[in-house]
Amino acid sequence: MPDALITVRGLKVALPDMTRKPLFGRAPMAEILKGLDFELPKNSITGIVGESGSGKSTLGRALVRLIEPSAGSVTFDGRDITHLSDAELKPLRRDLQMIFQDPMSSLNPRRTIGSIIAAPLKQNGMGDNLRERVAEALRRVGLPVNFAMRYRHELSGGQRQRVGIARALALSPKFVLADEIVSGLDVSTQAQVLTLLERLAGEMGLTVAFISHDLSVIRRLCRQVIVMRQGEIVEAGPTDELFGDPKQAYTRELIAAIPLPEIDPDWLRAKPLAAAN
Amino acid sequence: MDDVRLRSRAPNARLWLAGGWLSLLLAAAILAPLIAPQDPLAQDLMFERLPPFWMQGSEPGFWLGTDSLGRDLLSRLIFGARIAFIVAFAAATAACLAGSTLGLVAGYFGGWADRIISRIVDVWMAFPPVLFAILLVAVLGTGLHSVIIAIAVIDWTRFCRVVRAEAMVQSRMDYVENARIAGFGRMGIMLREVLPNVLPSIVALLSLEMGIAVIVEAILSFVNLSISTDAPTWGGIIAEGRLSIHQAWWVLVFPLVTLFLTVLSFSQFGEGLKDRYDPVLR
Amino acid sequence: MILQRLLARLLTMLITLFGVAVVVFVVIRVAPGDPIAMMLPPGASDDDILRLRTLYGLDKTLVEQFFIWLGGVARGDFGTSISLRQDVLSLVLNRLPATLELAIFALLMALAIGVPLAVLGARERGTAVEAGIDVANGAALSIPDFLWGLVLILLFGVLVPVFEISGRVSPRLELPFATQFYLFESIFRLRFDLMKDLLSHMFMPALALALPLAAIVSQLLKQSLKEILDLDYAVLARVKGFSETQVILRDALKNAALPTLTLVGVQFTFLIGGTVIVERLFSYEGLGNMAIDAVINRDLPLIQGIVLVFALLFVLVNLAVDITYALLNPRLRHG
Amino acid sequence: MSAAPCLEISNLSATLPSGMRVLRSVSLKIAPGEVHALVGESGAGKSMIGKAVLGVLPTSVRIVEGDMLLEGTRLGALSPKARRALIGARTALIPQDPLTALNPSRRIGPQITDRLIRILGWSASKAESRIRRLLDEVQIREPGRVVGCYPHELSGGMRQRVLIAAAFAAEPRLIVADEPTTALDVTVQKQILRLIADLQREHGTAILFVTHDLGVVAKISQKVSVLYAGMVVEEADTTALFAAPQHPYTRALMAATPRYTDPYASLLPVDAAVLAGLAGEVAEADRAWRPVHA
Repeated sequence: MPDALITVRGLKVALPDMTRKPLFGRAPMAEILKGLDFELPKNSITGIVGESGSGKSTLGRALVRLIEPSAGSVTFDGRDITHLSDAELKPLRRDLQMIFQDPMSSLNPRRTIGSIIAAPLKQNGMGDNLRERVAEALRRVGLPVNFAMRYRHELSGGQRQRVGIARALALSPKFVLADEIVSGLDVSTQAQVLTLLERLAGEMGLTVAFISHDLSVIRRLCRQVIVMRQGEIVEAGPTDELFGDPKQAYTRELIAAIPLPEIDPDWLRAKPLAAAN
Repeated sequence: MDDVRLRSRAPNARLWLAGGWLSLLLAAAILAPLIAPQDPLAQDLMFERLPPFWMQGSEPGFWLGTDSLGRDLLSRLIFGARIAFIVAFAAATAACLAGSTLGLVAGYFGGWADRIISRIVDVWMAFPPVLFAILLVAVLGTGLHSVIIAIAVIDWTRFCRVVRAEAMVQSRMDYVENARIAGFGRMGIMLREVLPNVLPSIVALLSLEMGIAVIVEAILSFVNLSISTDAPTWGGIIAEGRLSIHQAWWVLVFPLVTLFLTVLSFSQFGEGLKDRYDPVLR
Repeated sequence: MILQRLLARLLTMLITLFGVAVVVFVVIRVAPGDPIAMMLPPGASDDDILRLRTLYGLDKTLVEQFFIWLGGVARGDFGTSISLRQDVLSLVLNRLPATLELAIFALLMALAIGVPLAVLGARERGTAVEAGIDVANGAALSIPDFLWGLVLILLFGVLVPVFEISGRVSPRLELPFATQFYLFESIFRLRFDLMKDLLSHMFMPALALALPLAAIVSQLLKQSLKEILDLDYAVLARVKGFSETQVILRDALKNAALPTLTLVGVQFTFLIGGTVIVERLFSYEGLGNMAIDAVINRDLPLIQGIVLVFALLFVLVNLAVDITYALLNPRLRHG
Repeated sequence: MSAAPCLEISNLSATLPSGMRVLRSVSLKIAPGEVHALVGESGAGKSMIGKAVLGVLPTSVRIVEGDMLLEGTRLGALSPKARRALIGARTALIPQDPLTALNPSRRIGPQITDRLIRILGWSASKAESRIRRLLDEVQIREPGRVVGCYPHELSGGMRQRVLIAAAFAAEPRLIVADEPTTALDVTVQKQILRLIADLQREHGTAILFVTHDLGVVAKISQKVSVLYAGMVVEEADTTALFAAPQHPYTRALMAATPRYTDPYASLLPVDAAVLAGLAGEVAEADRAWRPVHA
């Protein structure tokens, strides 16, 4: 695909398995991702979906290079970033941003919201007009400018997640990783945060990897989907195709397991589709 | 209703009470030559074992009575506060700087740094602290410097252990990853994101450690190994009081009460500060 | 798995002990002042001094001295005390039982005070009872054993003199004991008169040592009990019809004990360390009291021996805690 | 339905130490053998109701008004001990998090039989055979092995099955299911929901089913109460509710819940006017309310 922002080839990630650490020496490596190939096309939202243990969060952290892959490659905007050091990554950081699952733990309790949003700006040479930039970032996510003076505990869950978005987007990045950003929120708040992200991604021409366990949300938000299971890609493709005609049994099972908010007396009875082994 | 009120007001009350006592003592220590009614070293066998002012046989000017050498107890306590505070501030600060730095490095960087530092802490923890302190002072020779060095050398591990554990917790927080995403280096993250969150504990420990330093100094002078034999230290007075406990209980009681309040105040002051600067409680 | 952990533990123990030996050796040898000179009468000839120096191995280099000493220790030879002119090992072994009895008695006291308070506080959480326990814990925690010792001397030695404030046993008594474990042996021989006298001497130093530990036990255990009582399995037990006390004793206590145990282990080593000054305070004839004399007399071999024995005690306590932890934790027991 | 309700709650109010109400005059009735869902967002007080019935409210929450009748018995009129005995015999709880709902240091077997033996006075062999049969019913393949396991040796789905078996063991009349599938993956959630529905039908147990997910409500319950800020804003038969939600908040919740079948008609943010209306209702309710024993 010519217009891919991120290209992943044969990506493997192995992390030390501390439960099996022997007396001396290192813990054996457990392969979390077992060789993934895919592209994230420019200016669109790609959903990454999977149940617990699928490795979707590890994949996300490898994409923004918080962890180093053990094999394969990650190419960002034509540049191989698979094994760059922290120092080499630094100039790329403003383009590779992330929104976290738990806004409580991703905001430092001892810093004001303003200082949290300003820090990456200063660090990436955008320290001029700081006050205005912070205000702009807050305005963009629909928060009053005086929130810059507050601390995280003075905000509601939805507001915290807006701050997370504001912080990530303040740098006008090319790529944003959104890791389960609404899984801790109530449905009404969730809807607000998702529409916000959808609108901003469109306006700013962002490429987004949207990690979620919720296929319904992905259906609404994403142009294409990657379905993962136990470190492997089960199925990937444009959202409409994948929902319209799922090729893999596991995908069908995942979709069929979603309880829709409508009366369907047969849903519980429906034979679970045979799991793809 | 009561429950909530208690919780939100108690920290302030203890902060003020503890802070009040410590300020009073600090003022007395600084102004010792001006406010002490007698020369703390002056012996007068005419006035030996005078009781405190409310008792039969007391002498005006000797408010809390005298010891077996006729030295004024109040004056000795006031001058003793000087030594106590010097030791508390100097020793606790030194232990804090060394221990917190090592703890921060071990907890945040992990790996080899952590393994080496933790091993050293293990060795240190295998010494009985009081015996170690006595040994160090015996080796270094008695004197204020030795006491301060001995306490710092022994008690840095207290800071190291606590700071290491907290830094480890902090370094797993998402905002540390957040800072990496923002482009900060390891050192920057340690100082910017981790340290501020560990700081309240360090402050609380520092205050607690000052109380402990006061006690260790008292213990050292109790076994006659602190400054010099007749210097007015609280521990020295206590040692004297322990010997004449049946003849002159006040020689033990007054320094004991002073020490008790001081140690309690240092620990409560630290806890109070920590609560006060906790942004979630504020 | 367990065996592996045990081996790892033993190895780190040895490294720690070696570290302690190195540190104490270095600290002592830096000492100004010549212990030999202290042993001899004034006017002793240079020849005498030299002879004694050779005898105690003080004429060799530091590294040589260290390894000679370490070799001896490995064979159970800790050298000869300079001030008491006796074998260090037998001196230490003679005093160790007194300190052990004191420390263990104090530990039992701390548990006997701390555990019931924790259970009570957890049961009455959120009430004035818990607040009272918190205040008591706070005070007991911030006051060290040395001060508690002095307070107890005043209260129960002078004001209401019900306990002895000095020594280990009344000197007038005839002691039929074969070992130095007086208290243990008095129970064993059913000599309750002696036991009473021993306990009367031991009560206050043990209580002074026990109070801070009791506060820590009660505080930590109460905290983890409260956390567990909010967990679903405790809620479930209540729904099943068990009373609050039953829930605490059946479901919560064992799980709450685990996190408490590790810290109590560390705190118990502090308690053992505290015996040094508390023994001094109560003129209790234990290891700590002897240690302070040894330091004052610059008795190098004796100091080294005592410090090493203390270190050994500390690492053994930690080992015991580790093993207990593993035995209590089903996660470690079964894969 | 003329039978006496299995559970009847009337006018239940509970407060925090600050005096704020977390439950605002809640009333609801559950018929025997009926699944009644309590749905709402965080802070709606839906878990509080279940906990109040079972008598396991956090110590900071105090019931200040109202009655709870379990099969006609007024719970408030009983001594703590009698109440505990009644709750233990007639009700059970399926908790949210299967990870924390089993005691990590005890084997599975005794954890599910202890109520039968200790509280209900069954013989050990009777309790054991009952549990075997129930583990079989919740489709655990090797019940003999599972009862000897420690909780950490089982997967999340397995633990939830064990907890369900334990809940049904003593043939309770009422089960409080507190978000029993929230911590599970969707595929496991479906299996567990089906299991609960099957057992509930076979045993004729009434269930108070607490959830935040309208999808789950639609699949499992016959009746629903929609909660907001400790207030029941709408109560209806489940079919009726999904056919024609009456309260604006219910409609807003439905529109906010994502549906993959209809992505653009779902996930709609809640209108500010709806929230303002709710705030008005809460204020109105509090103005009219005077605690009986202040």
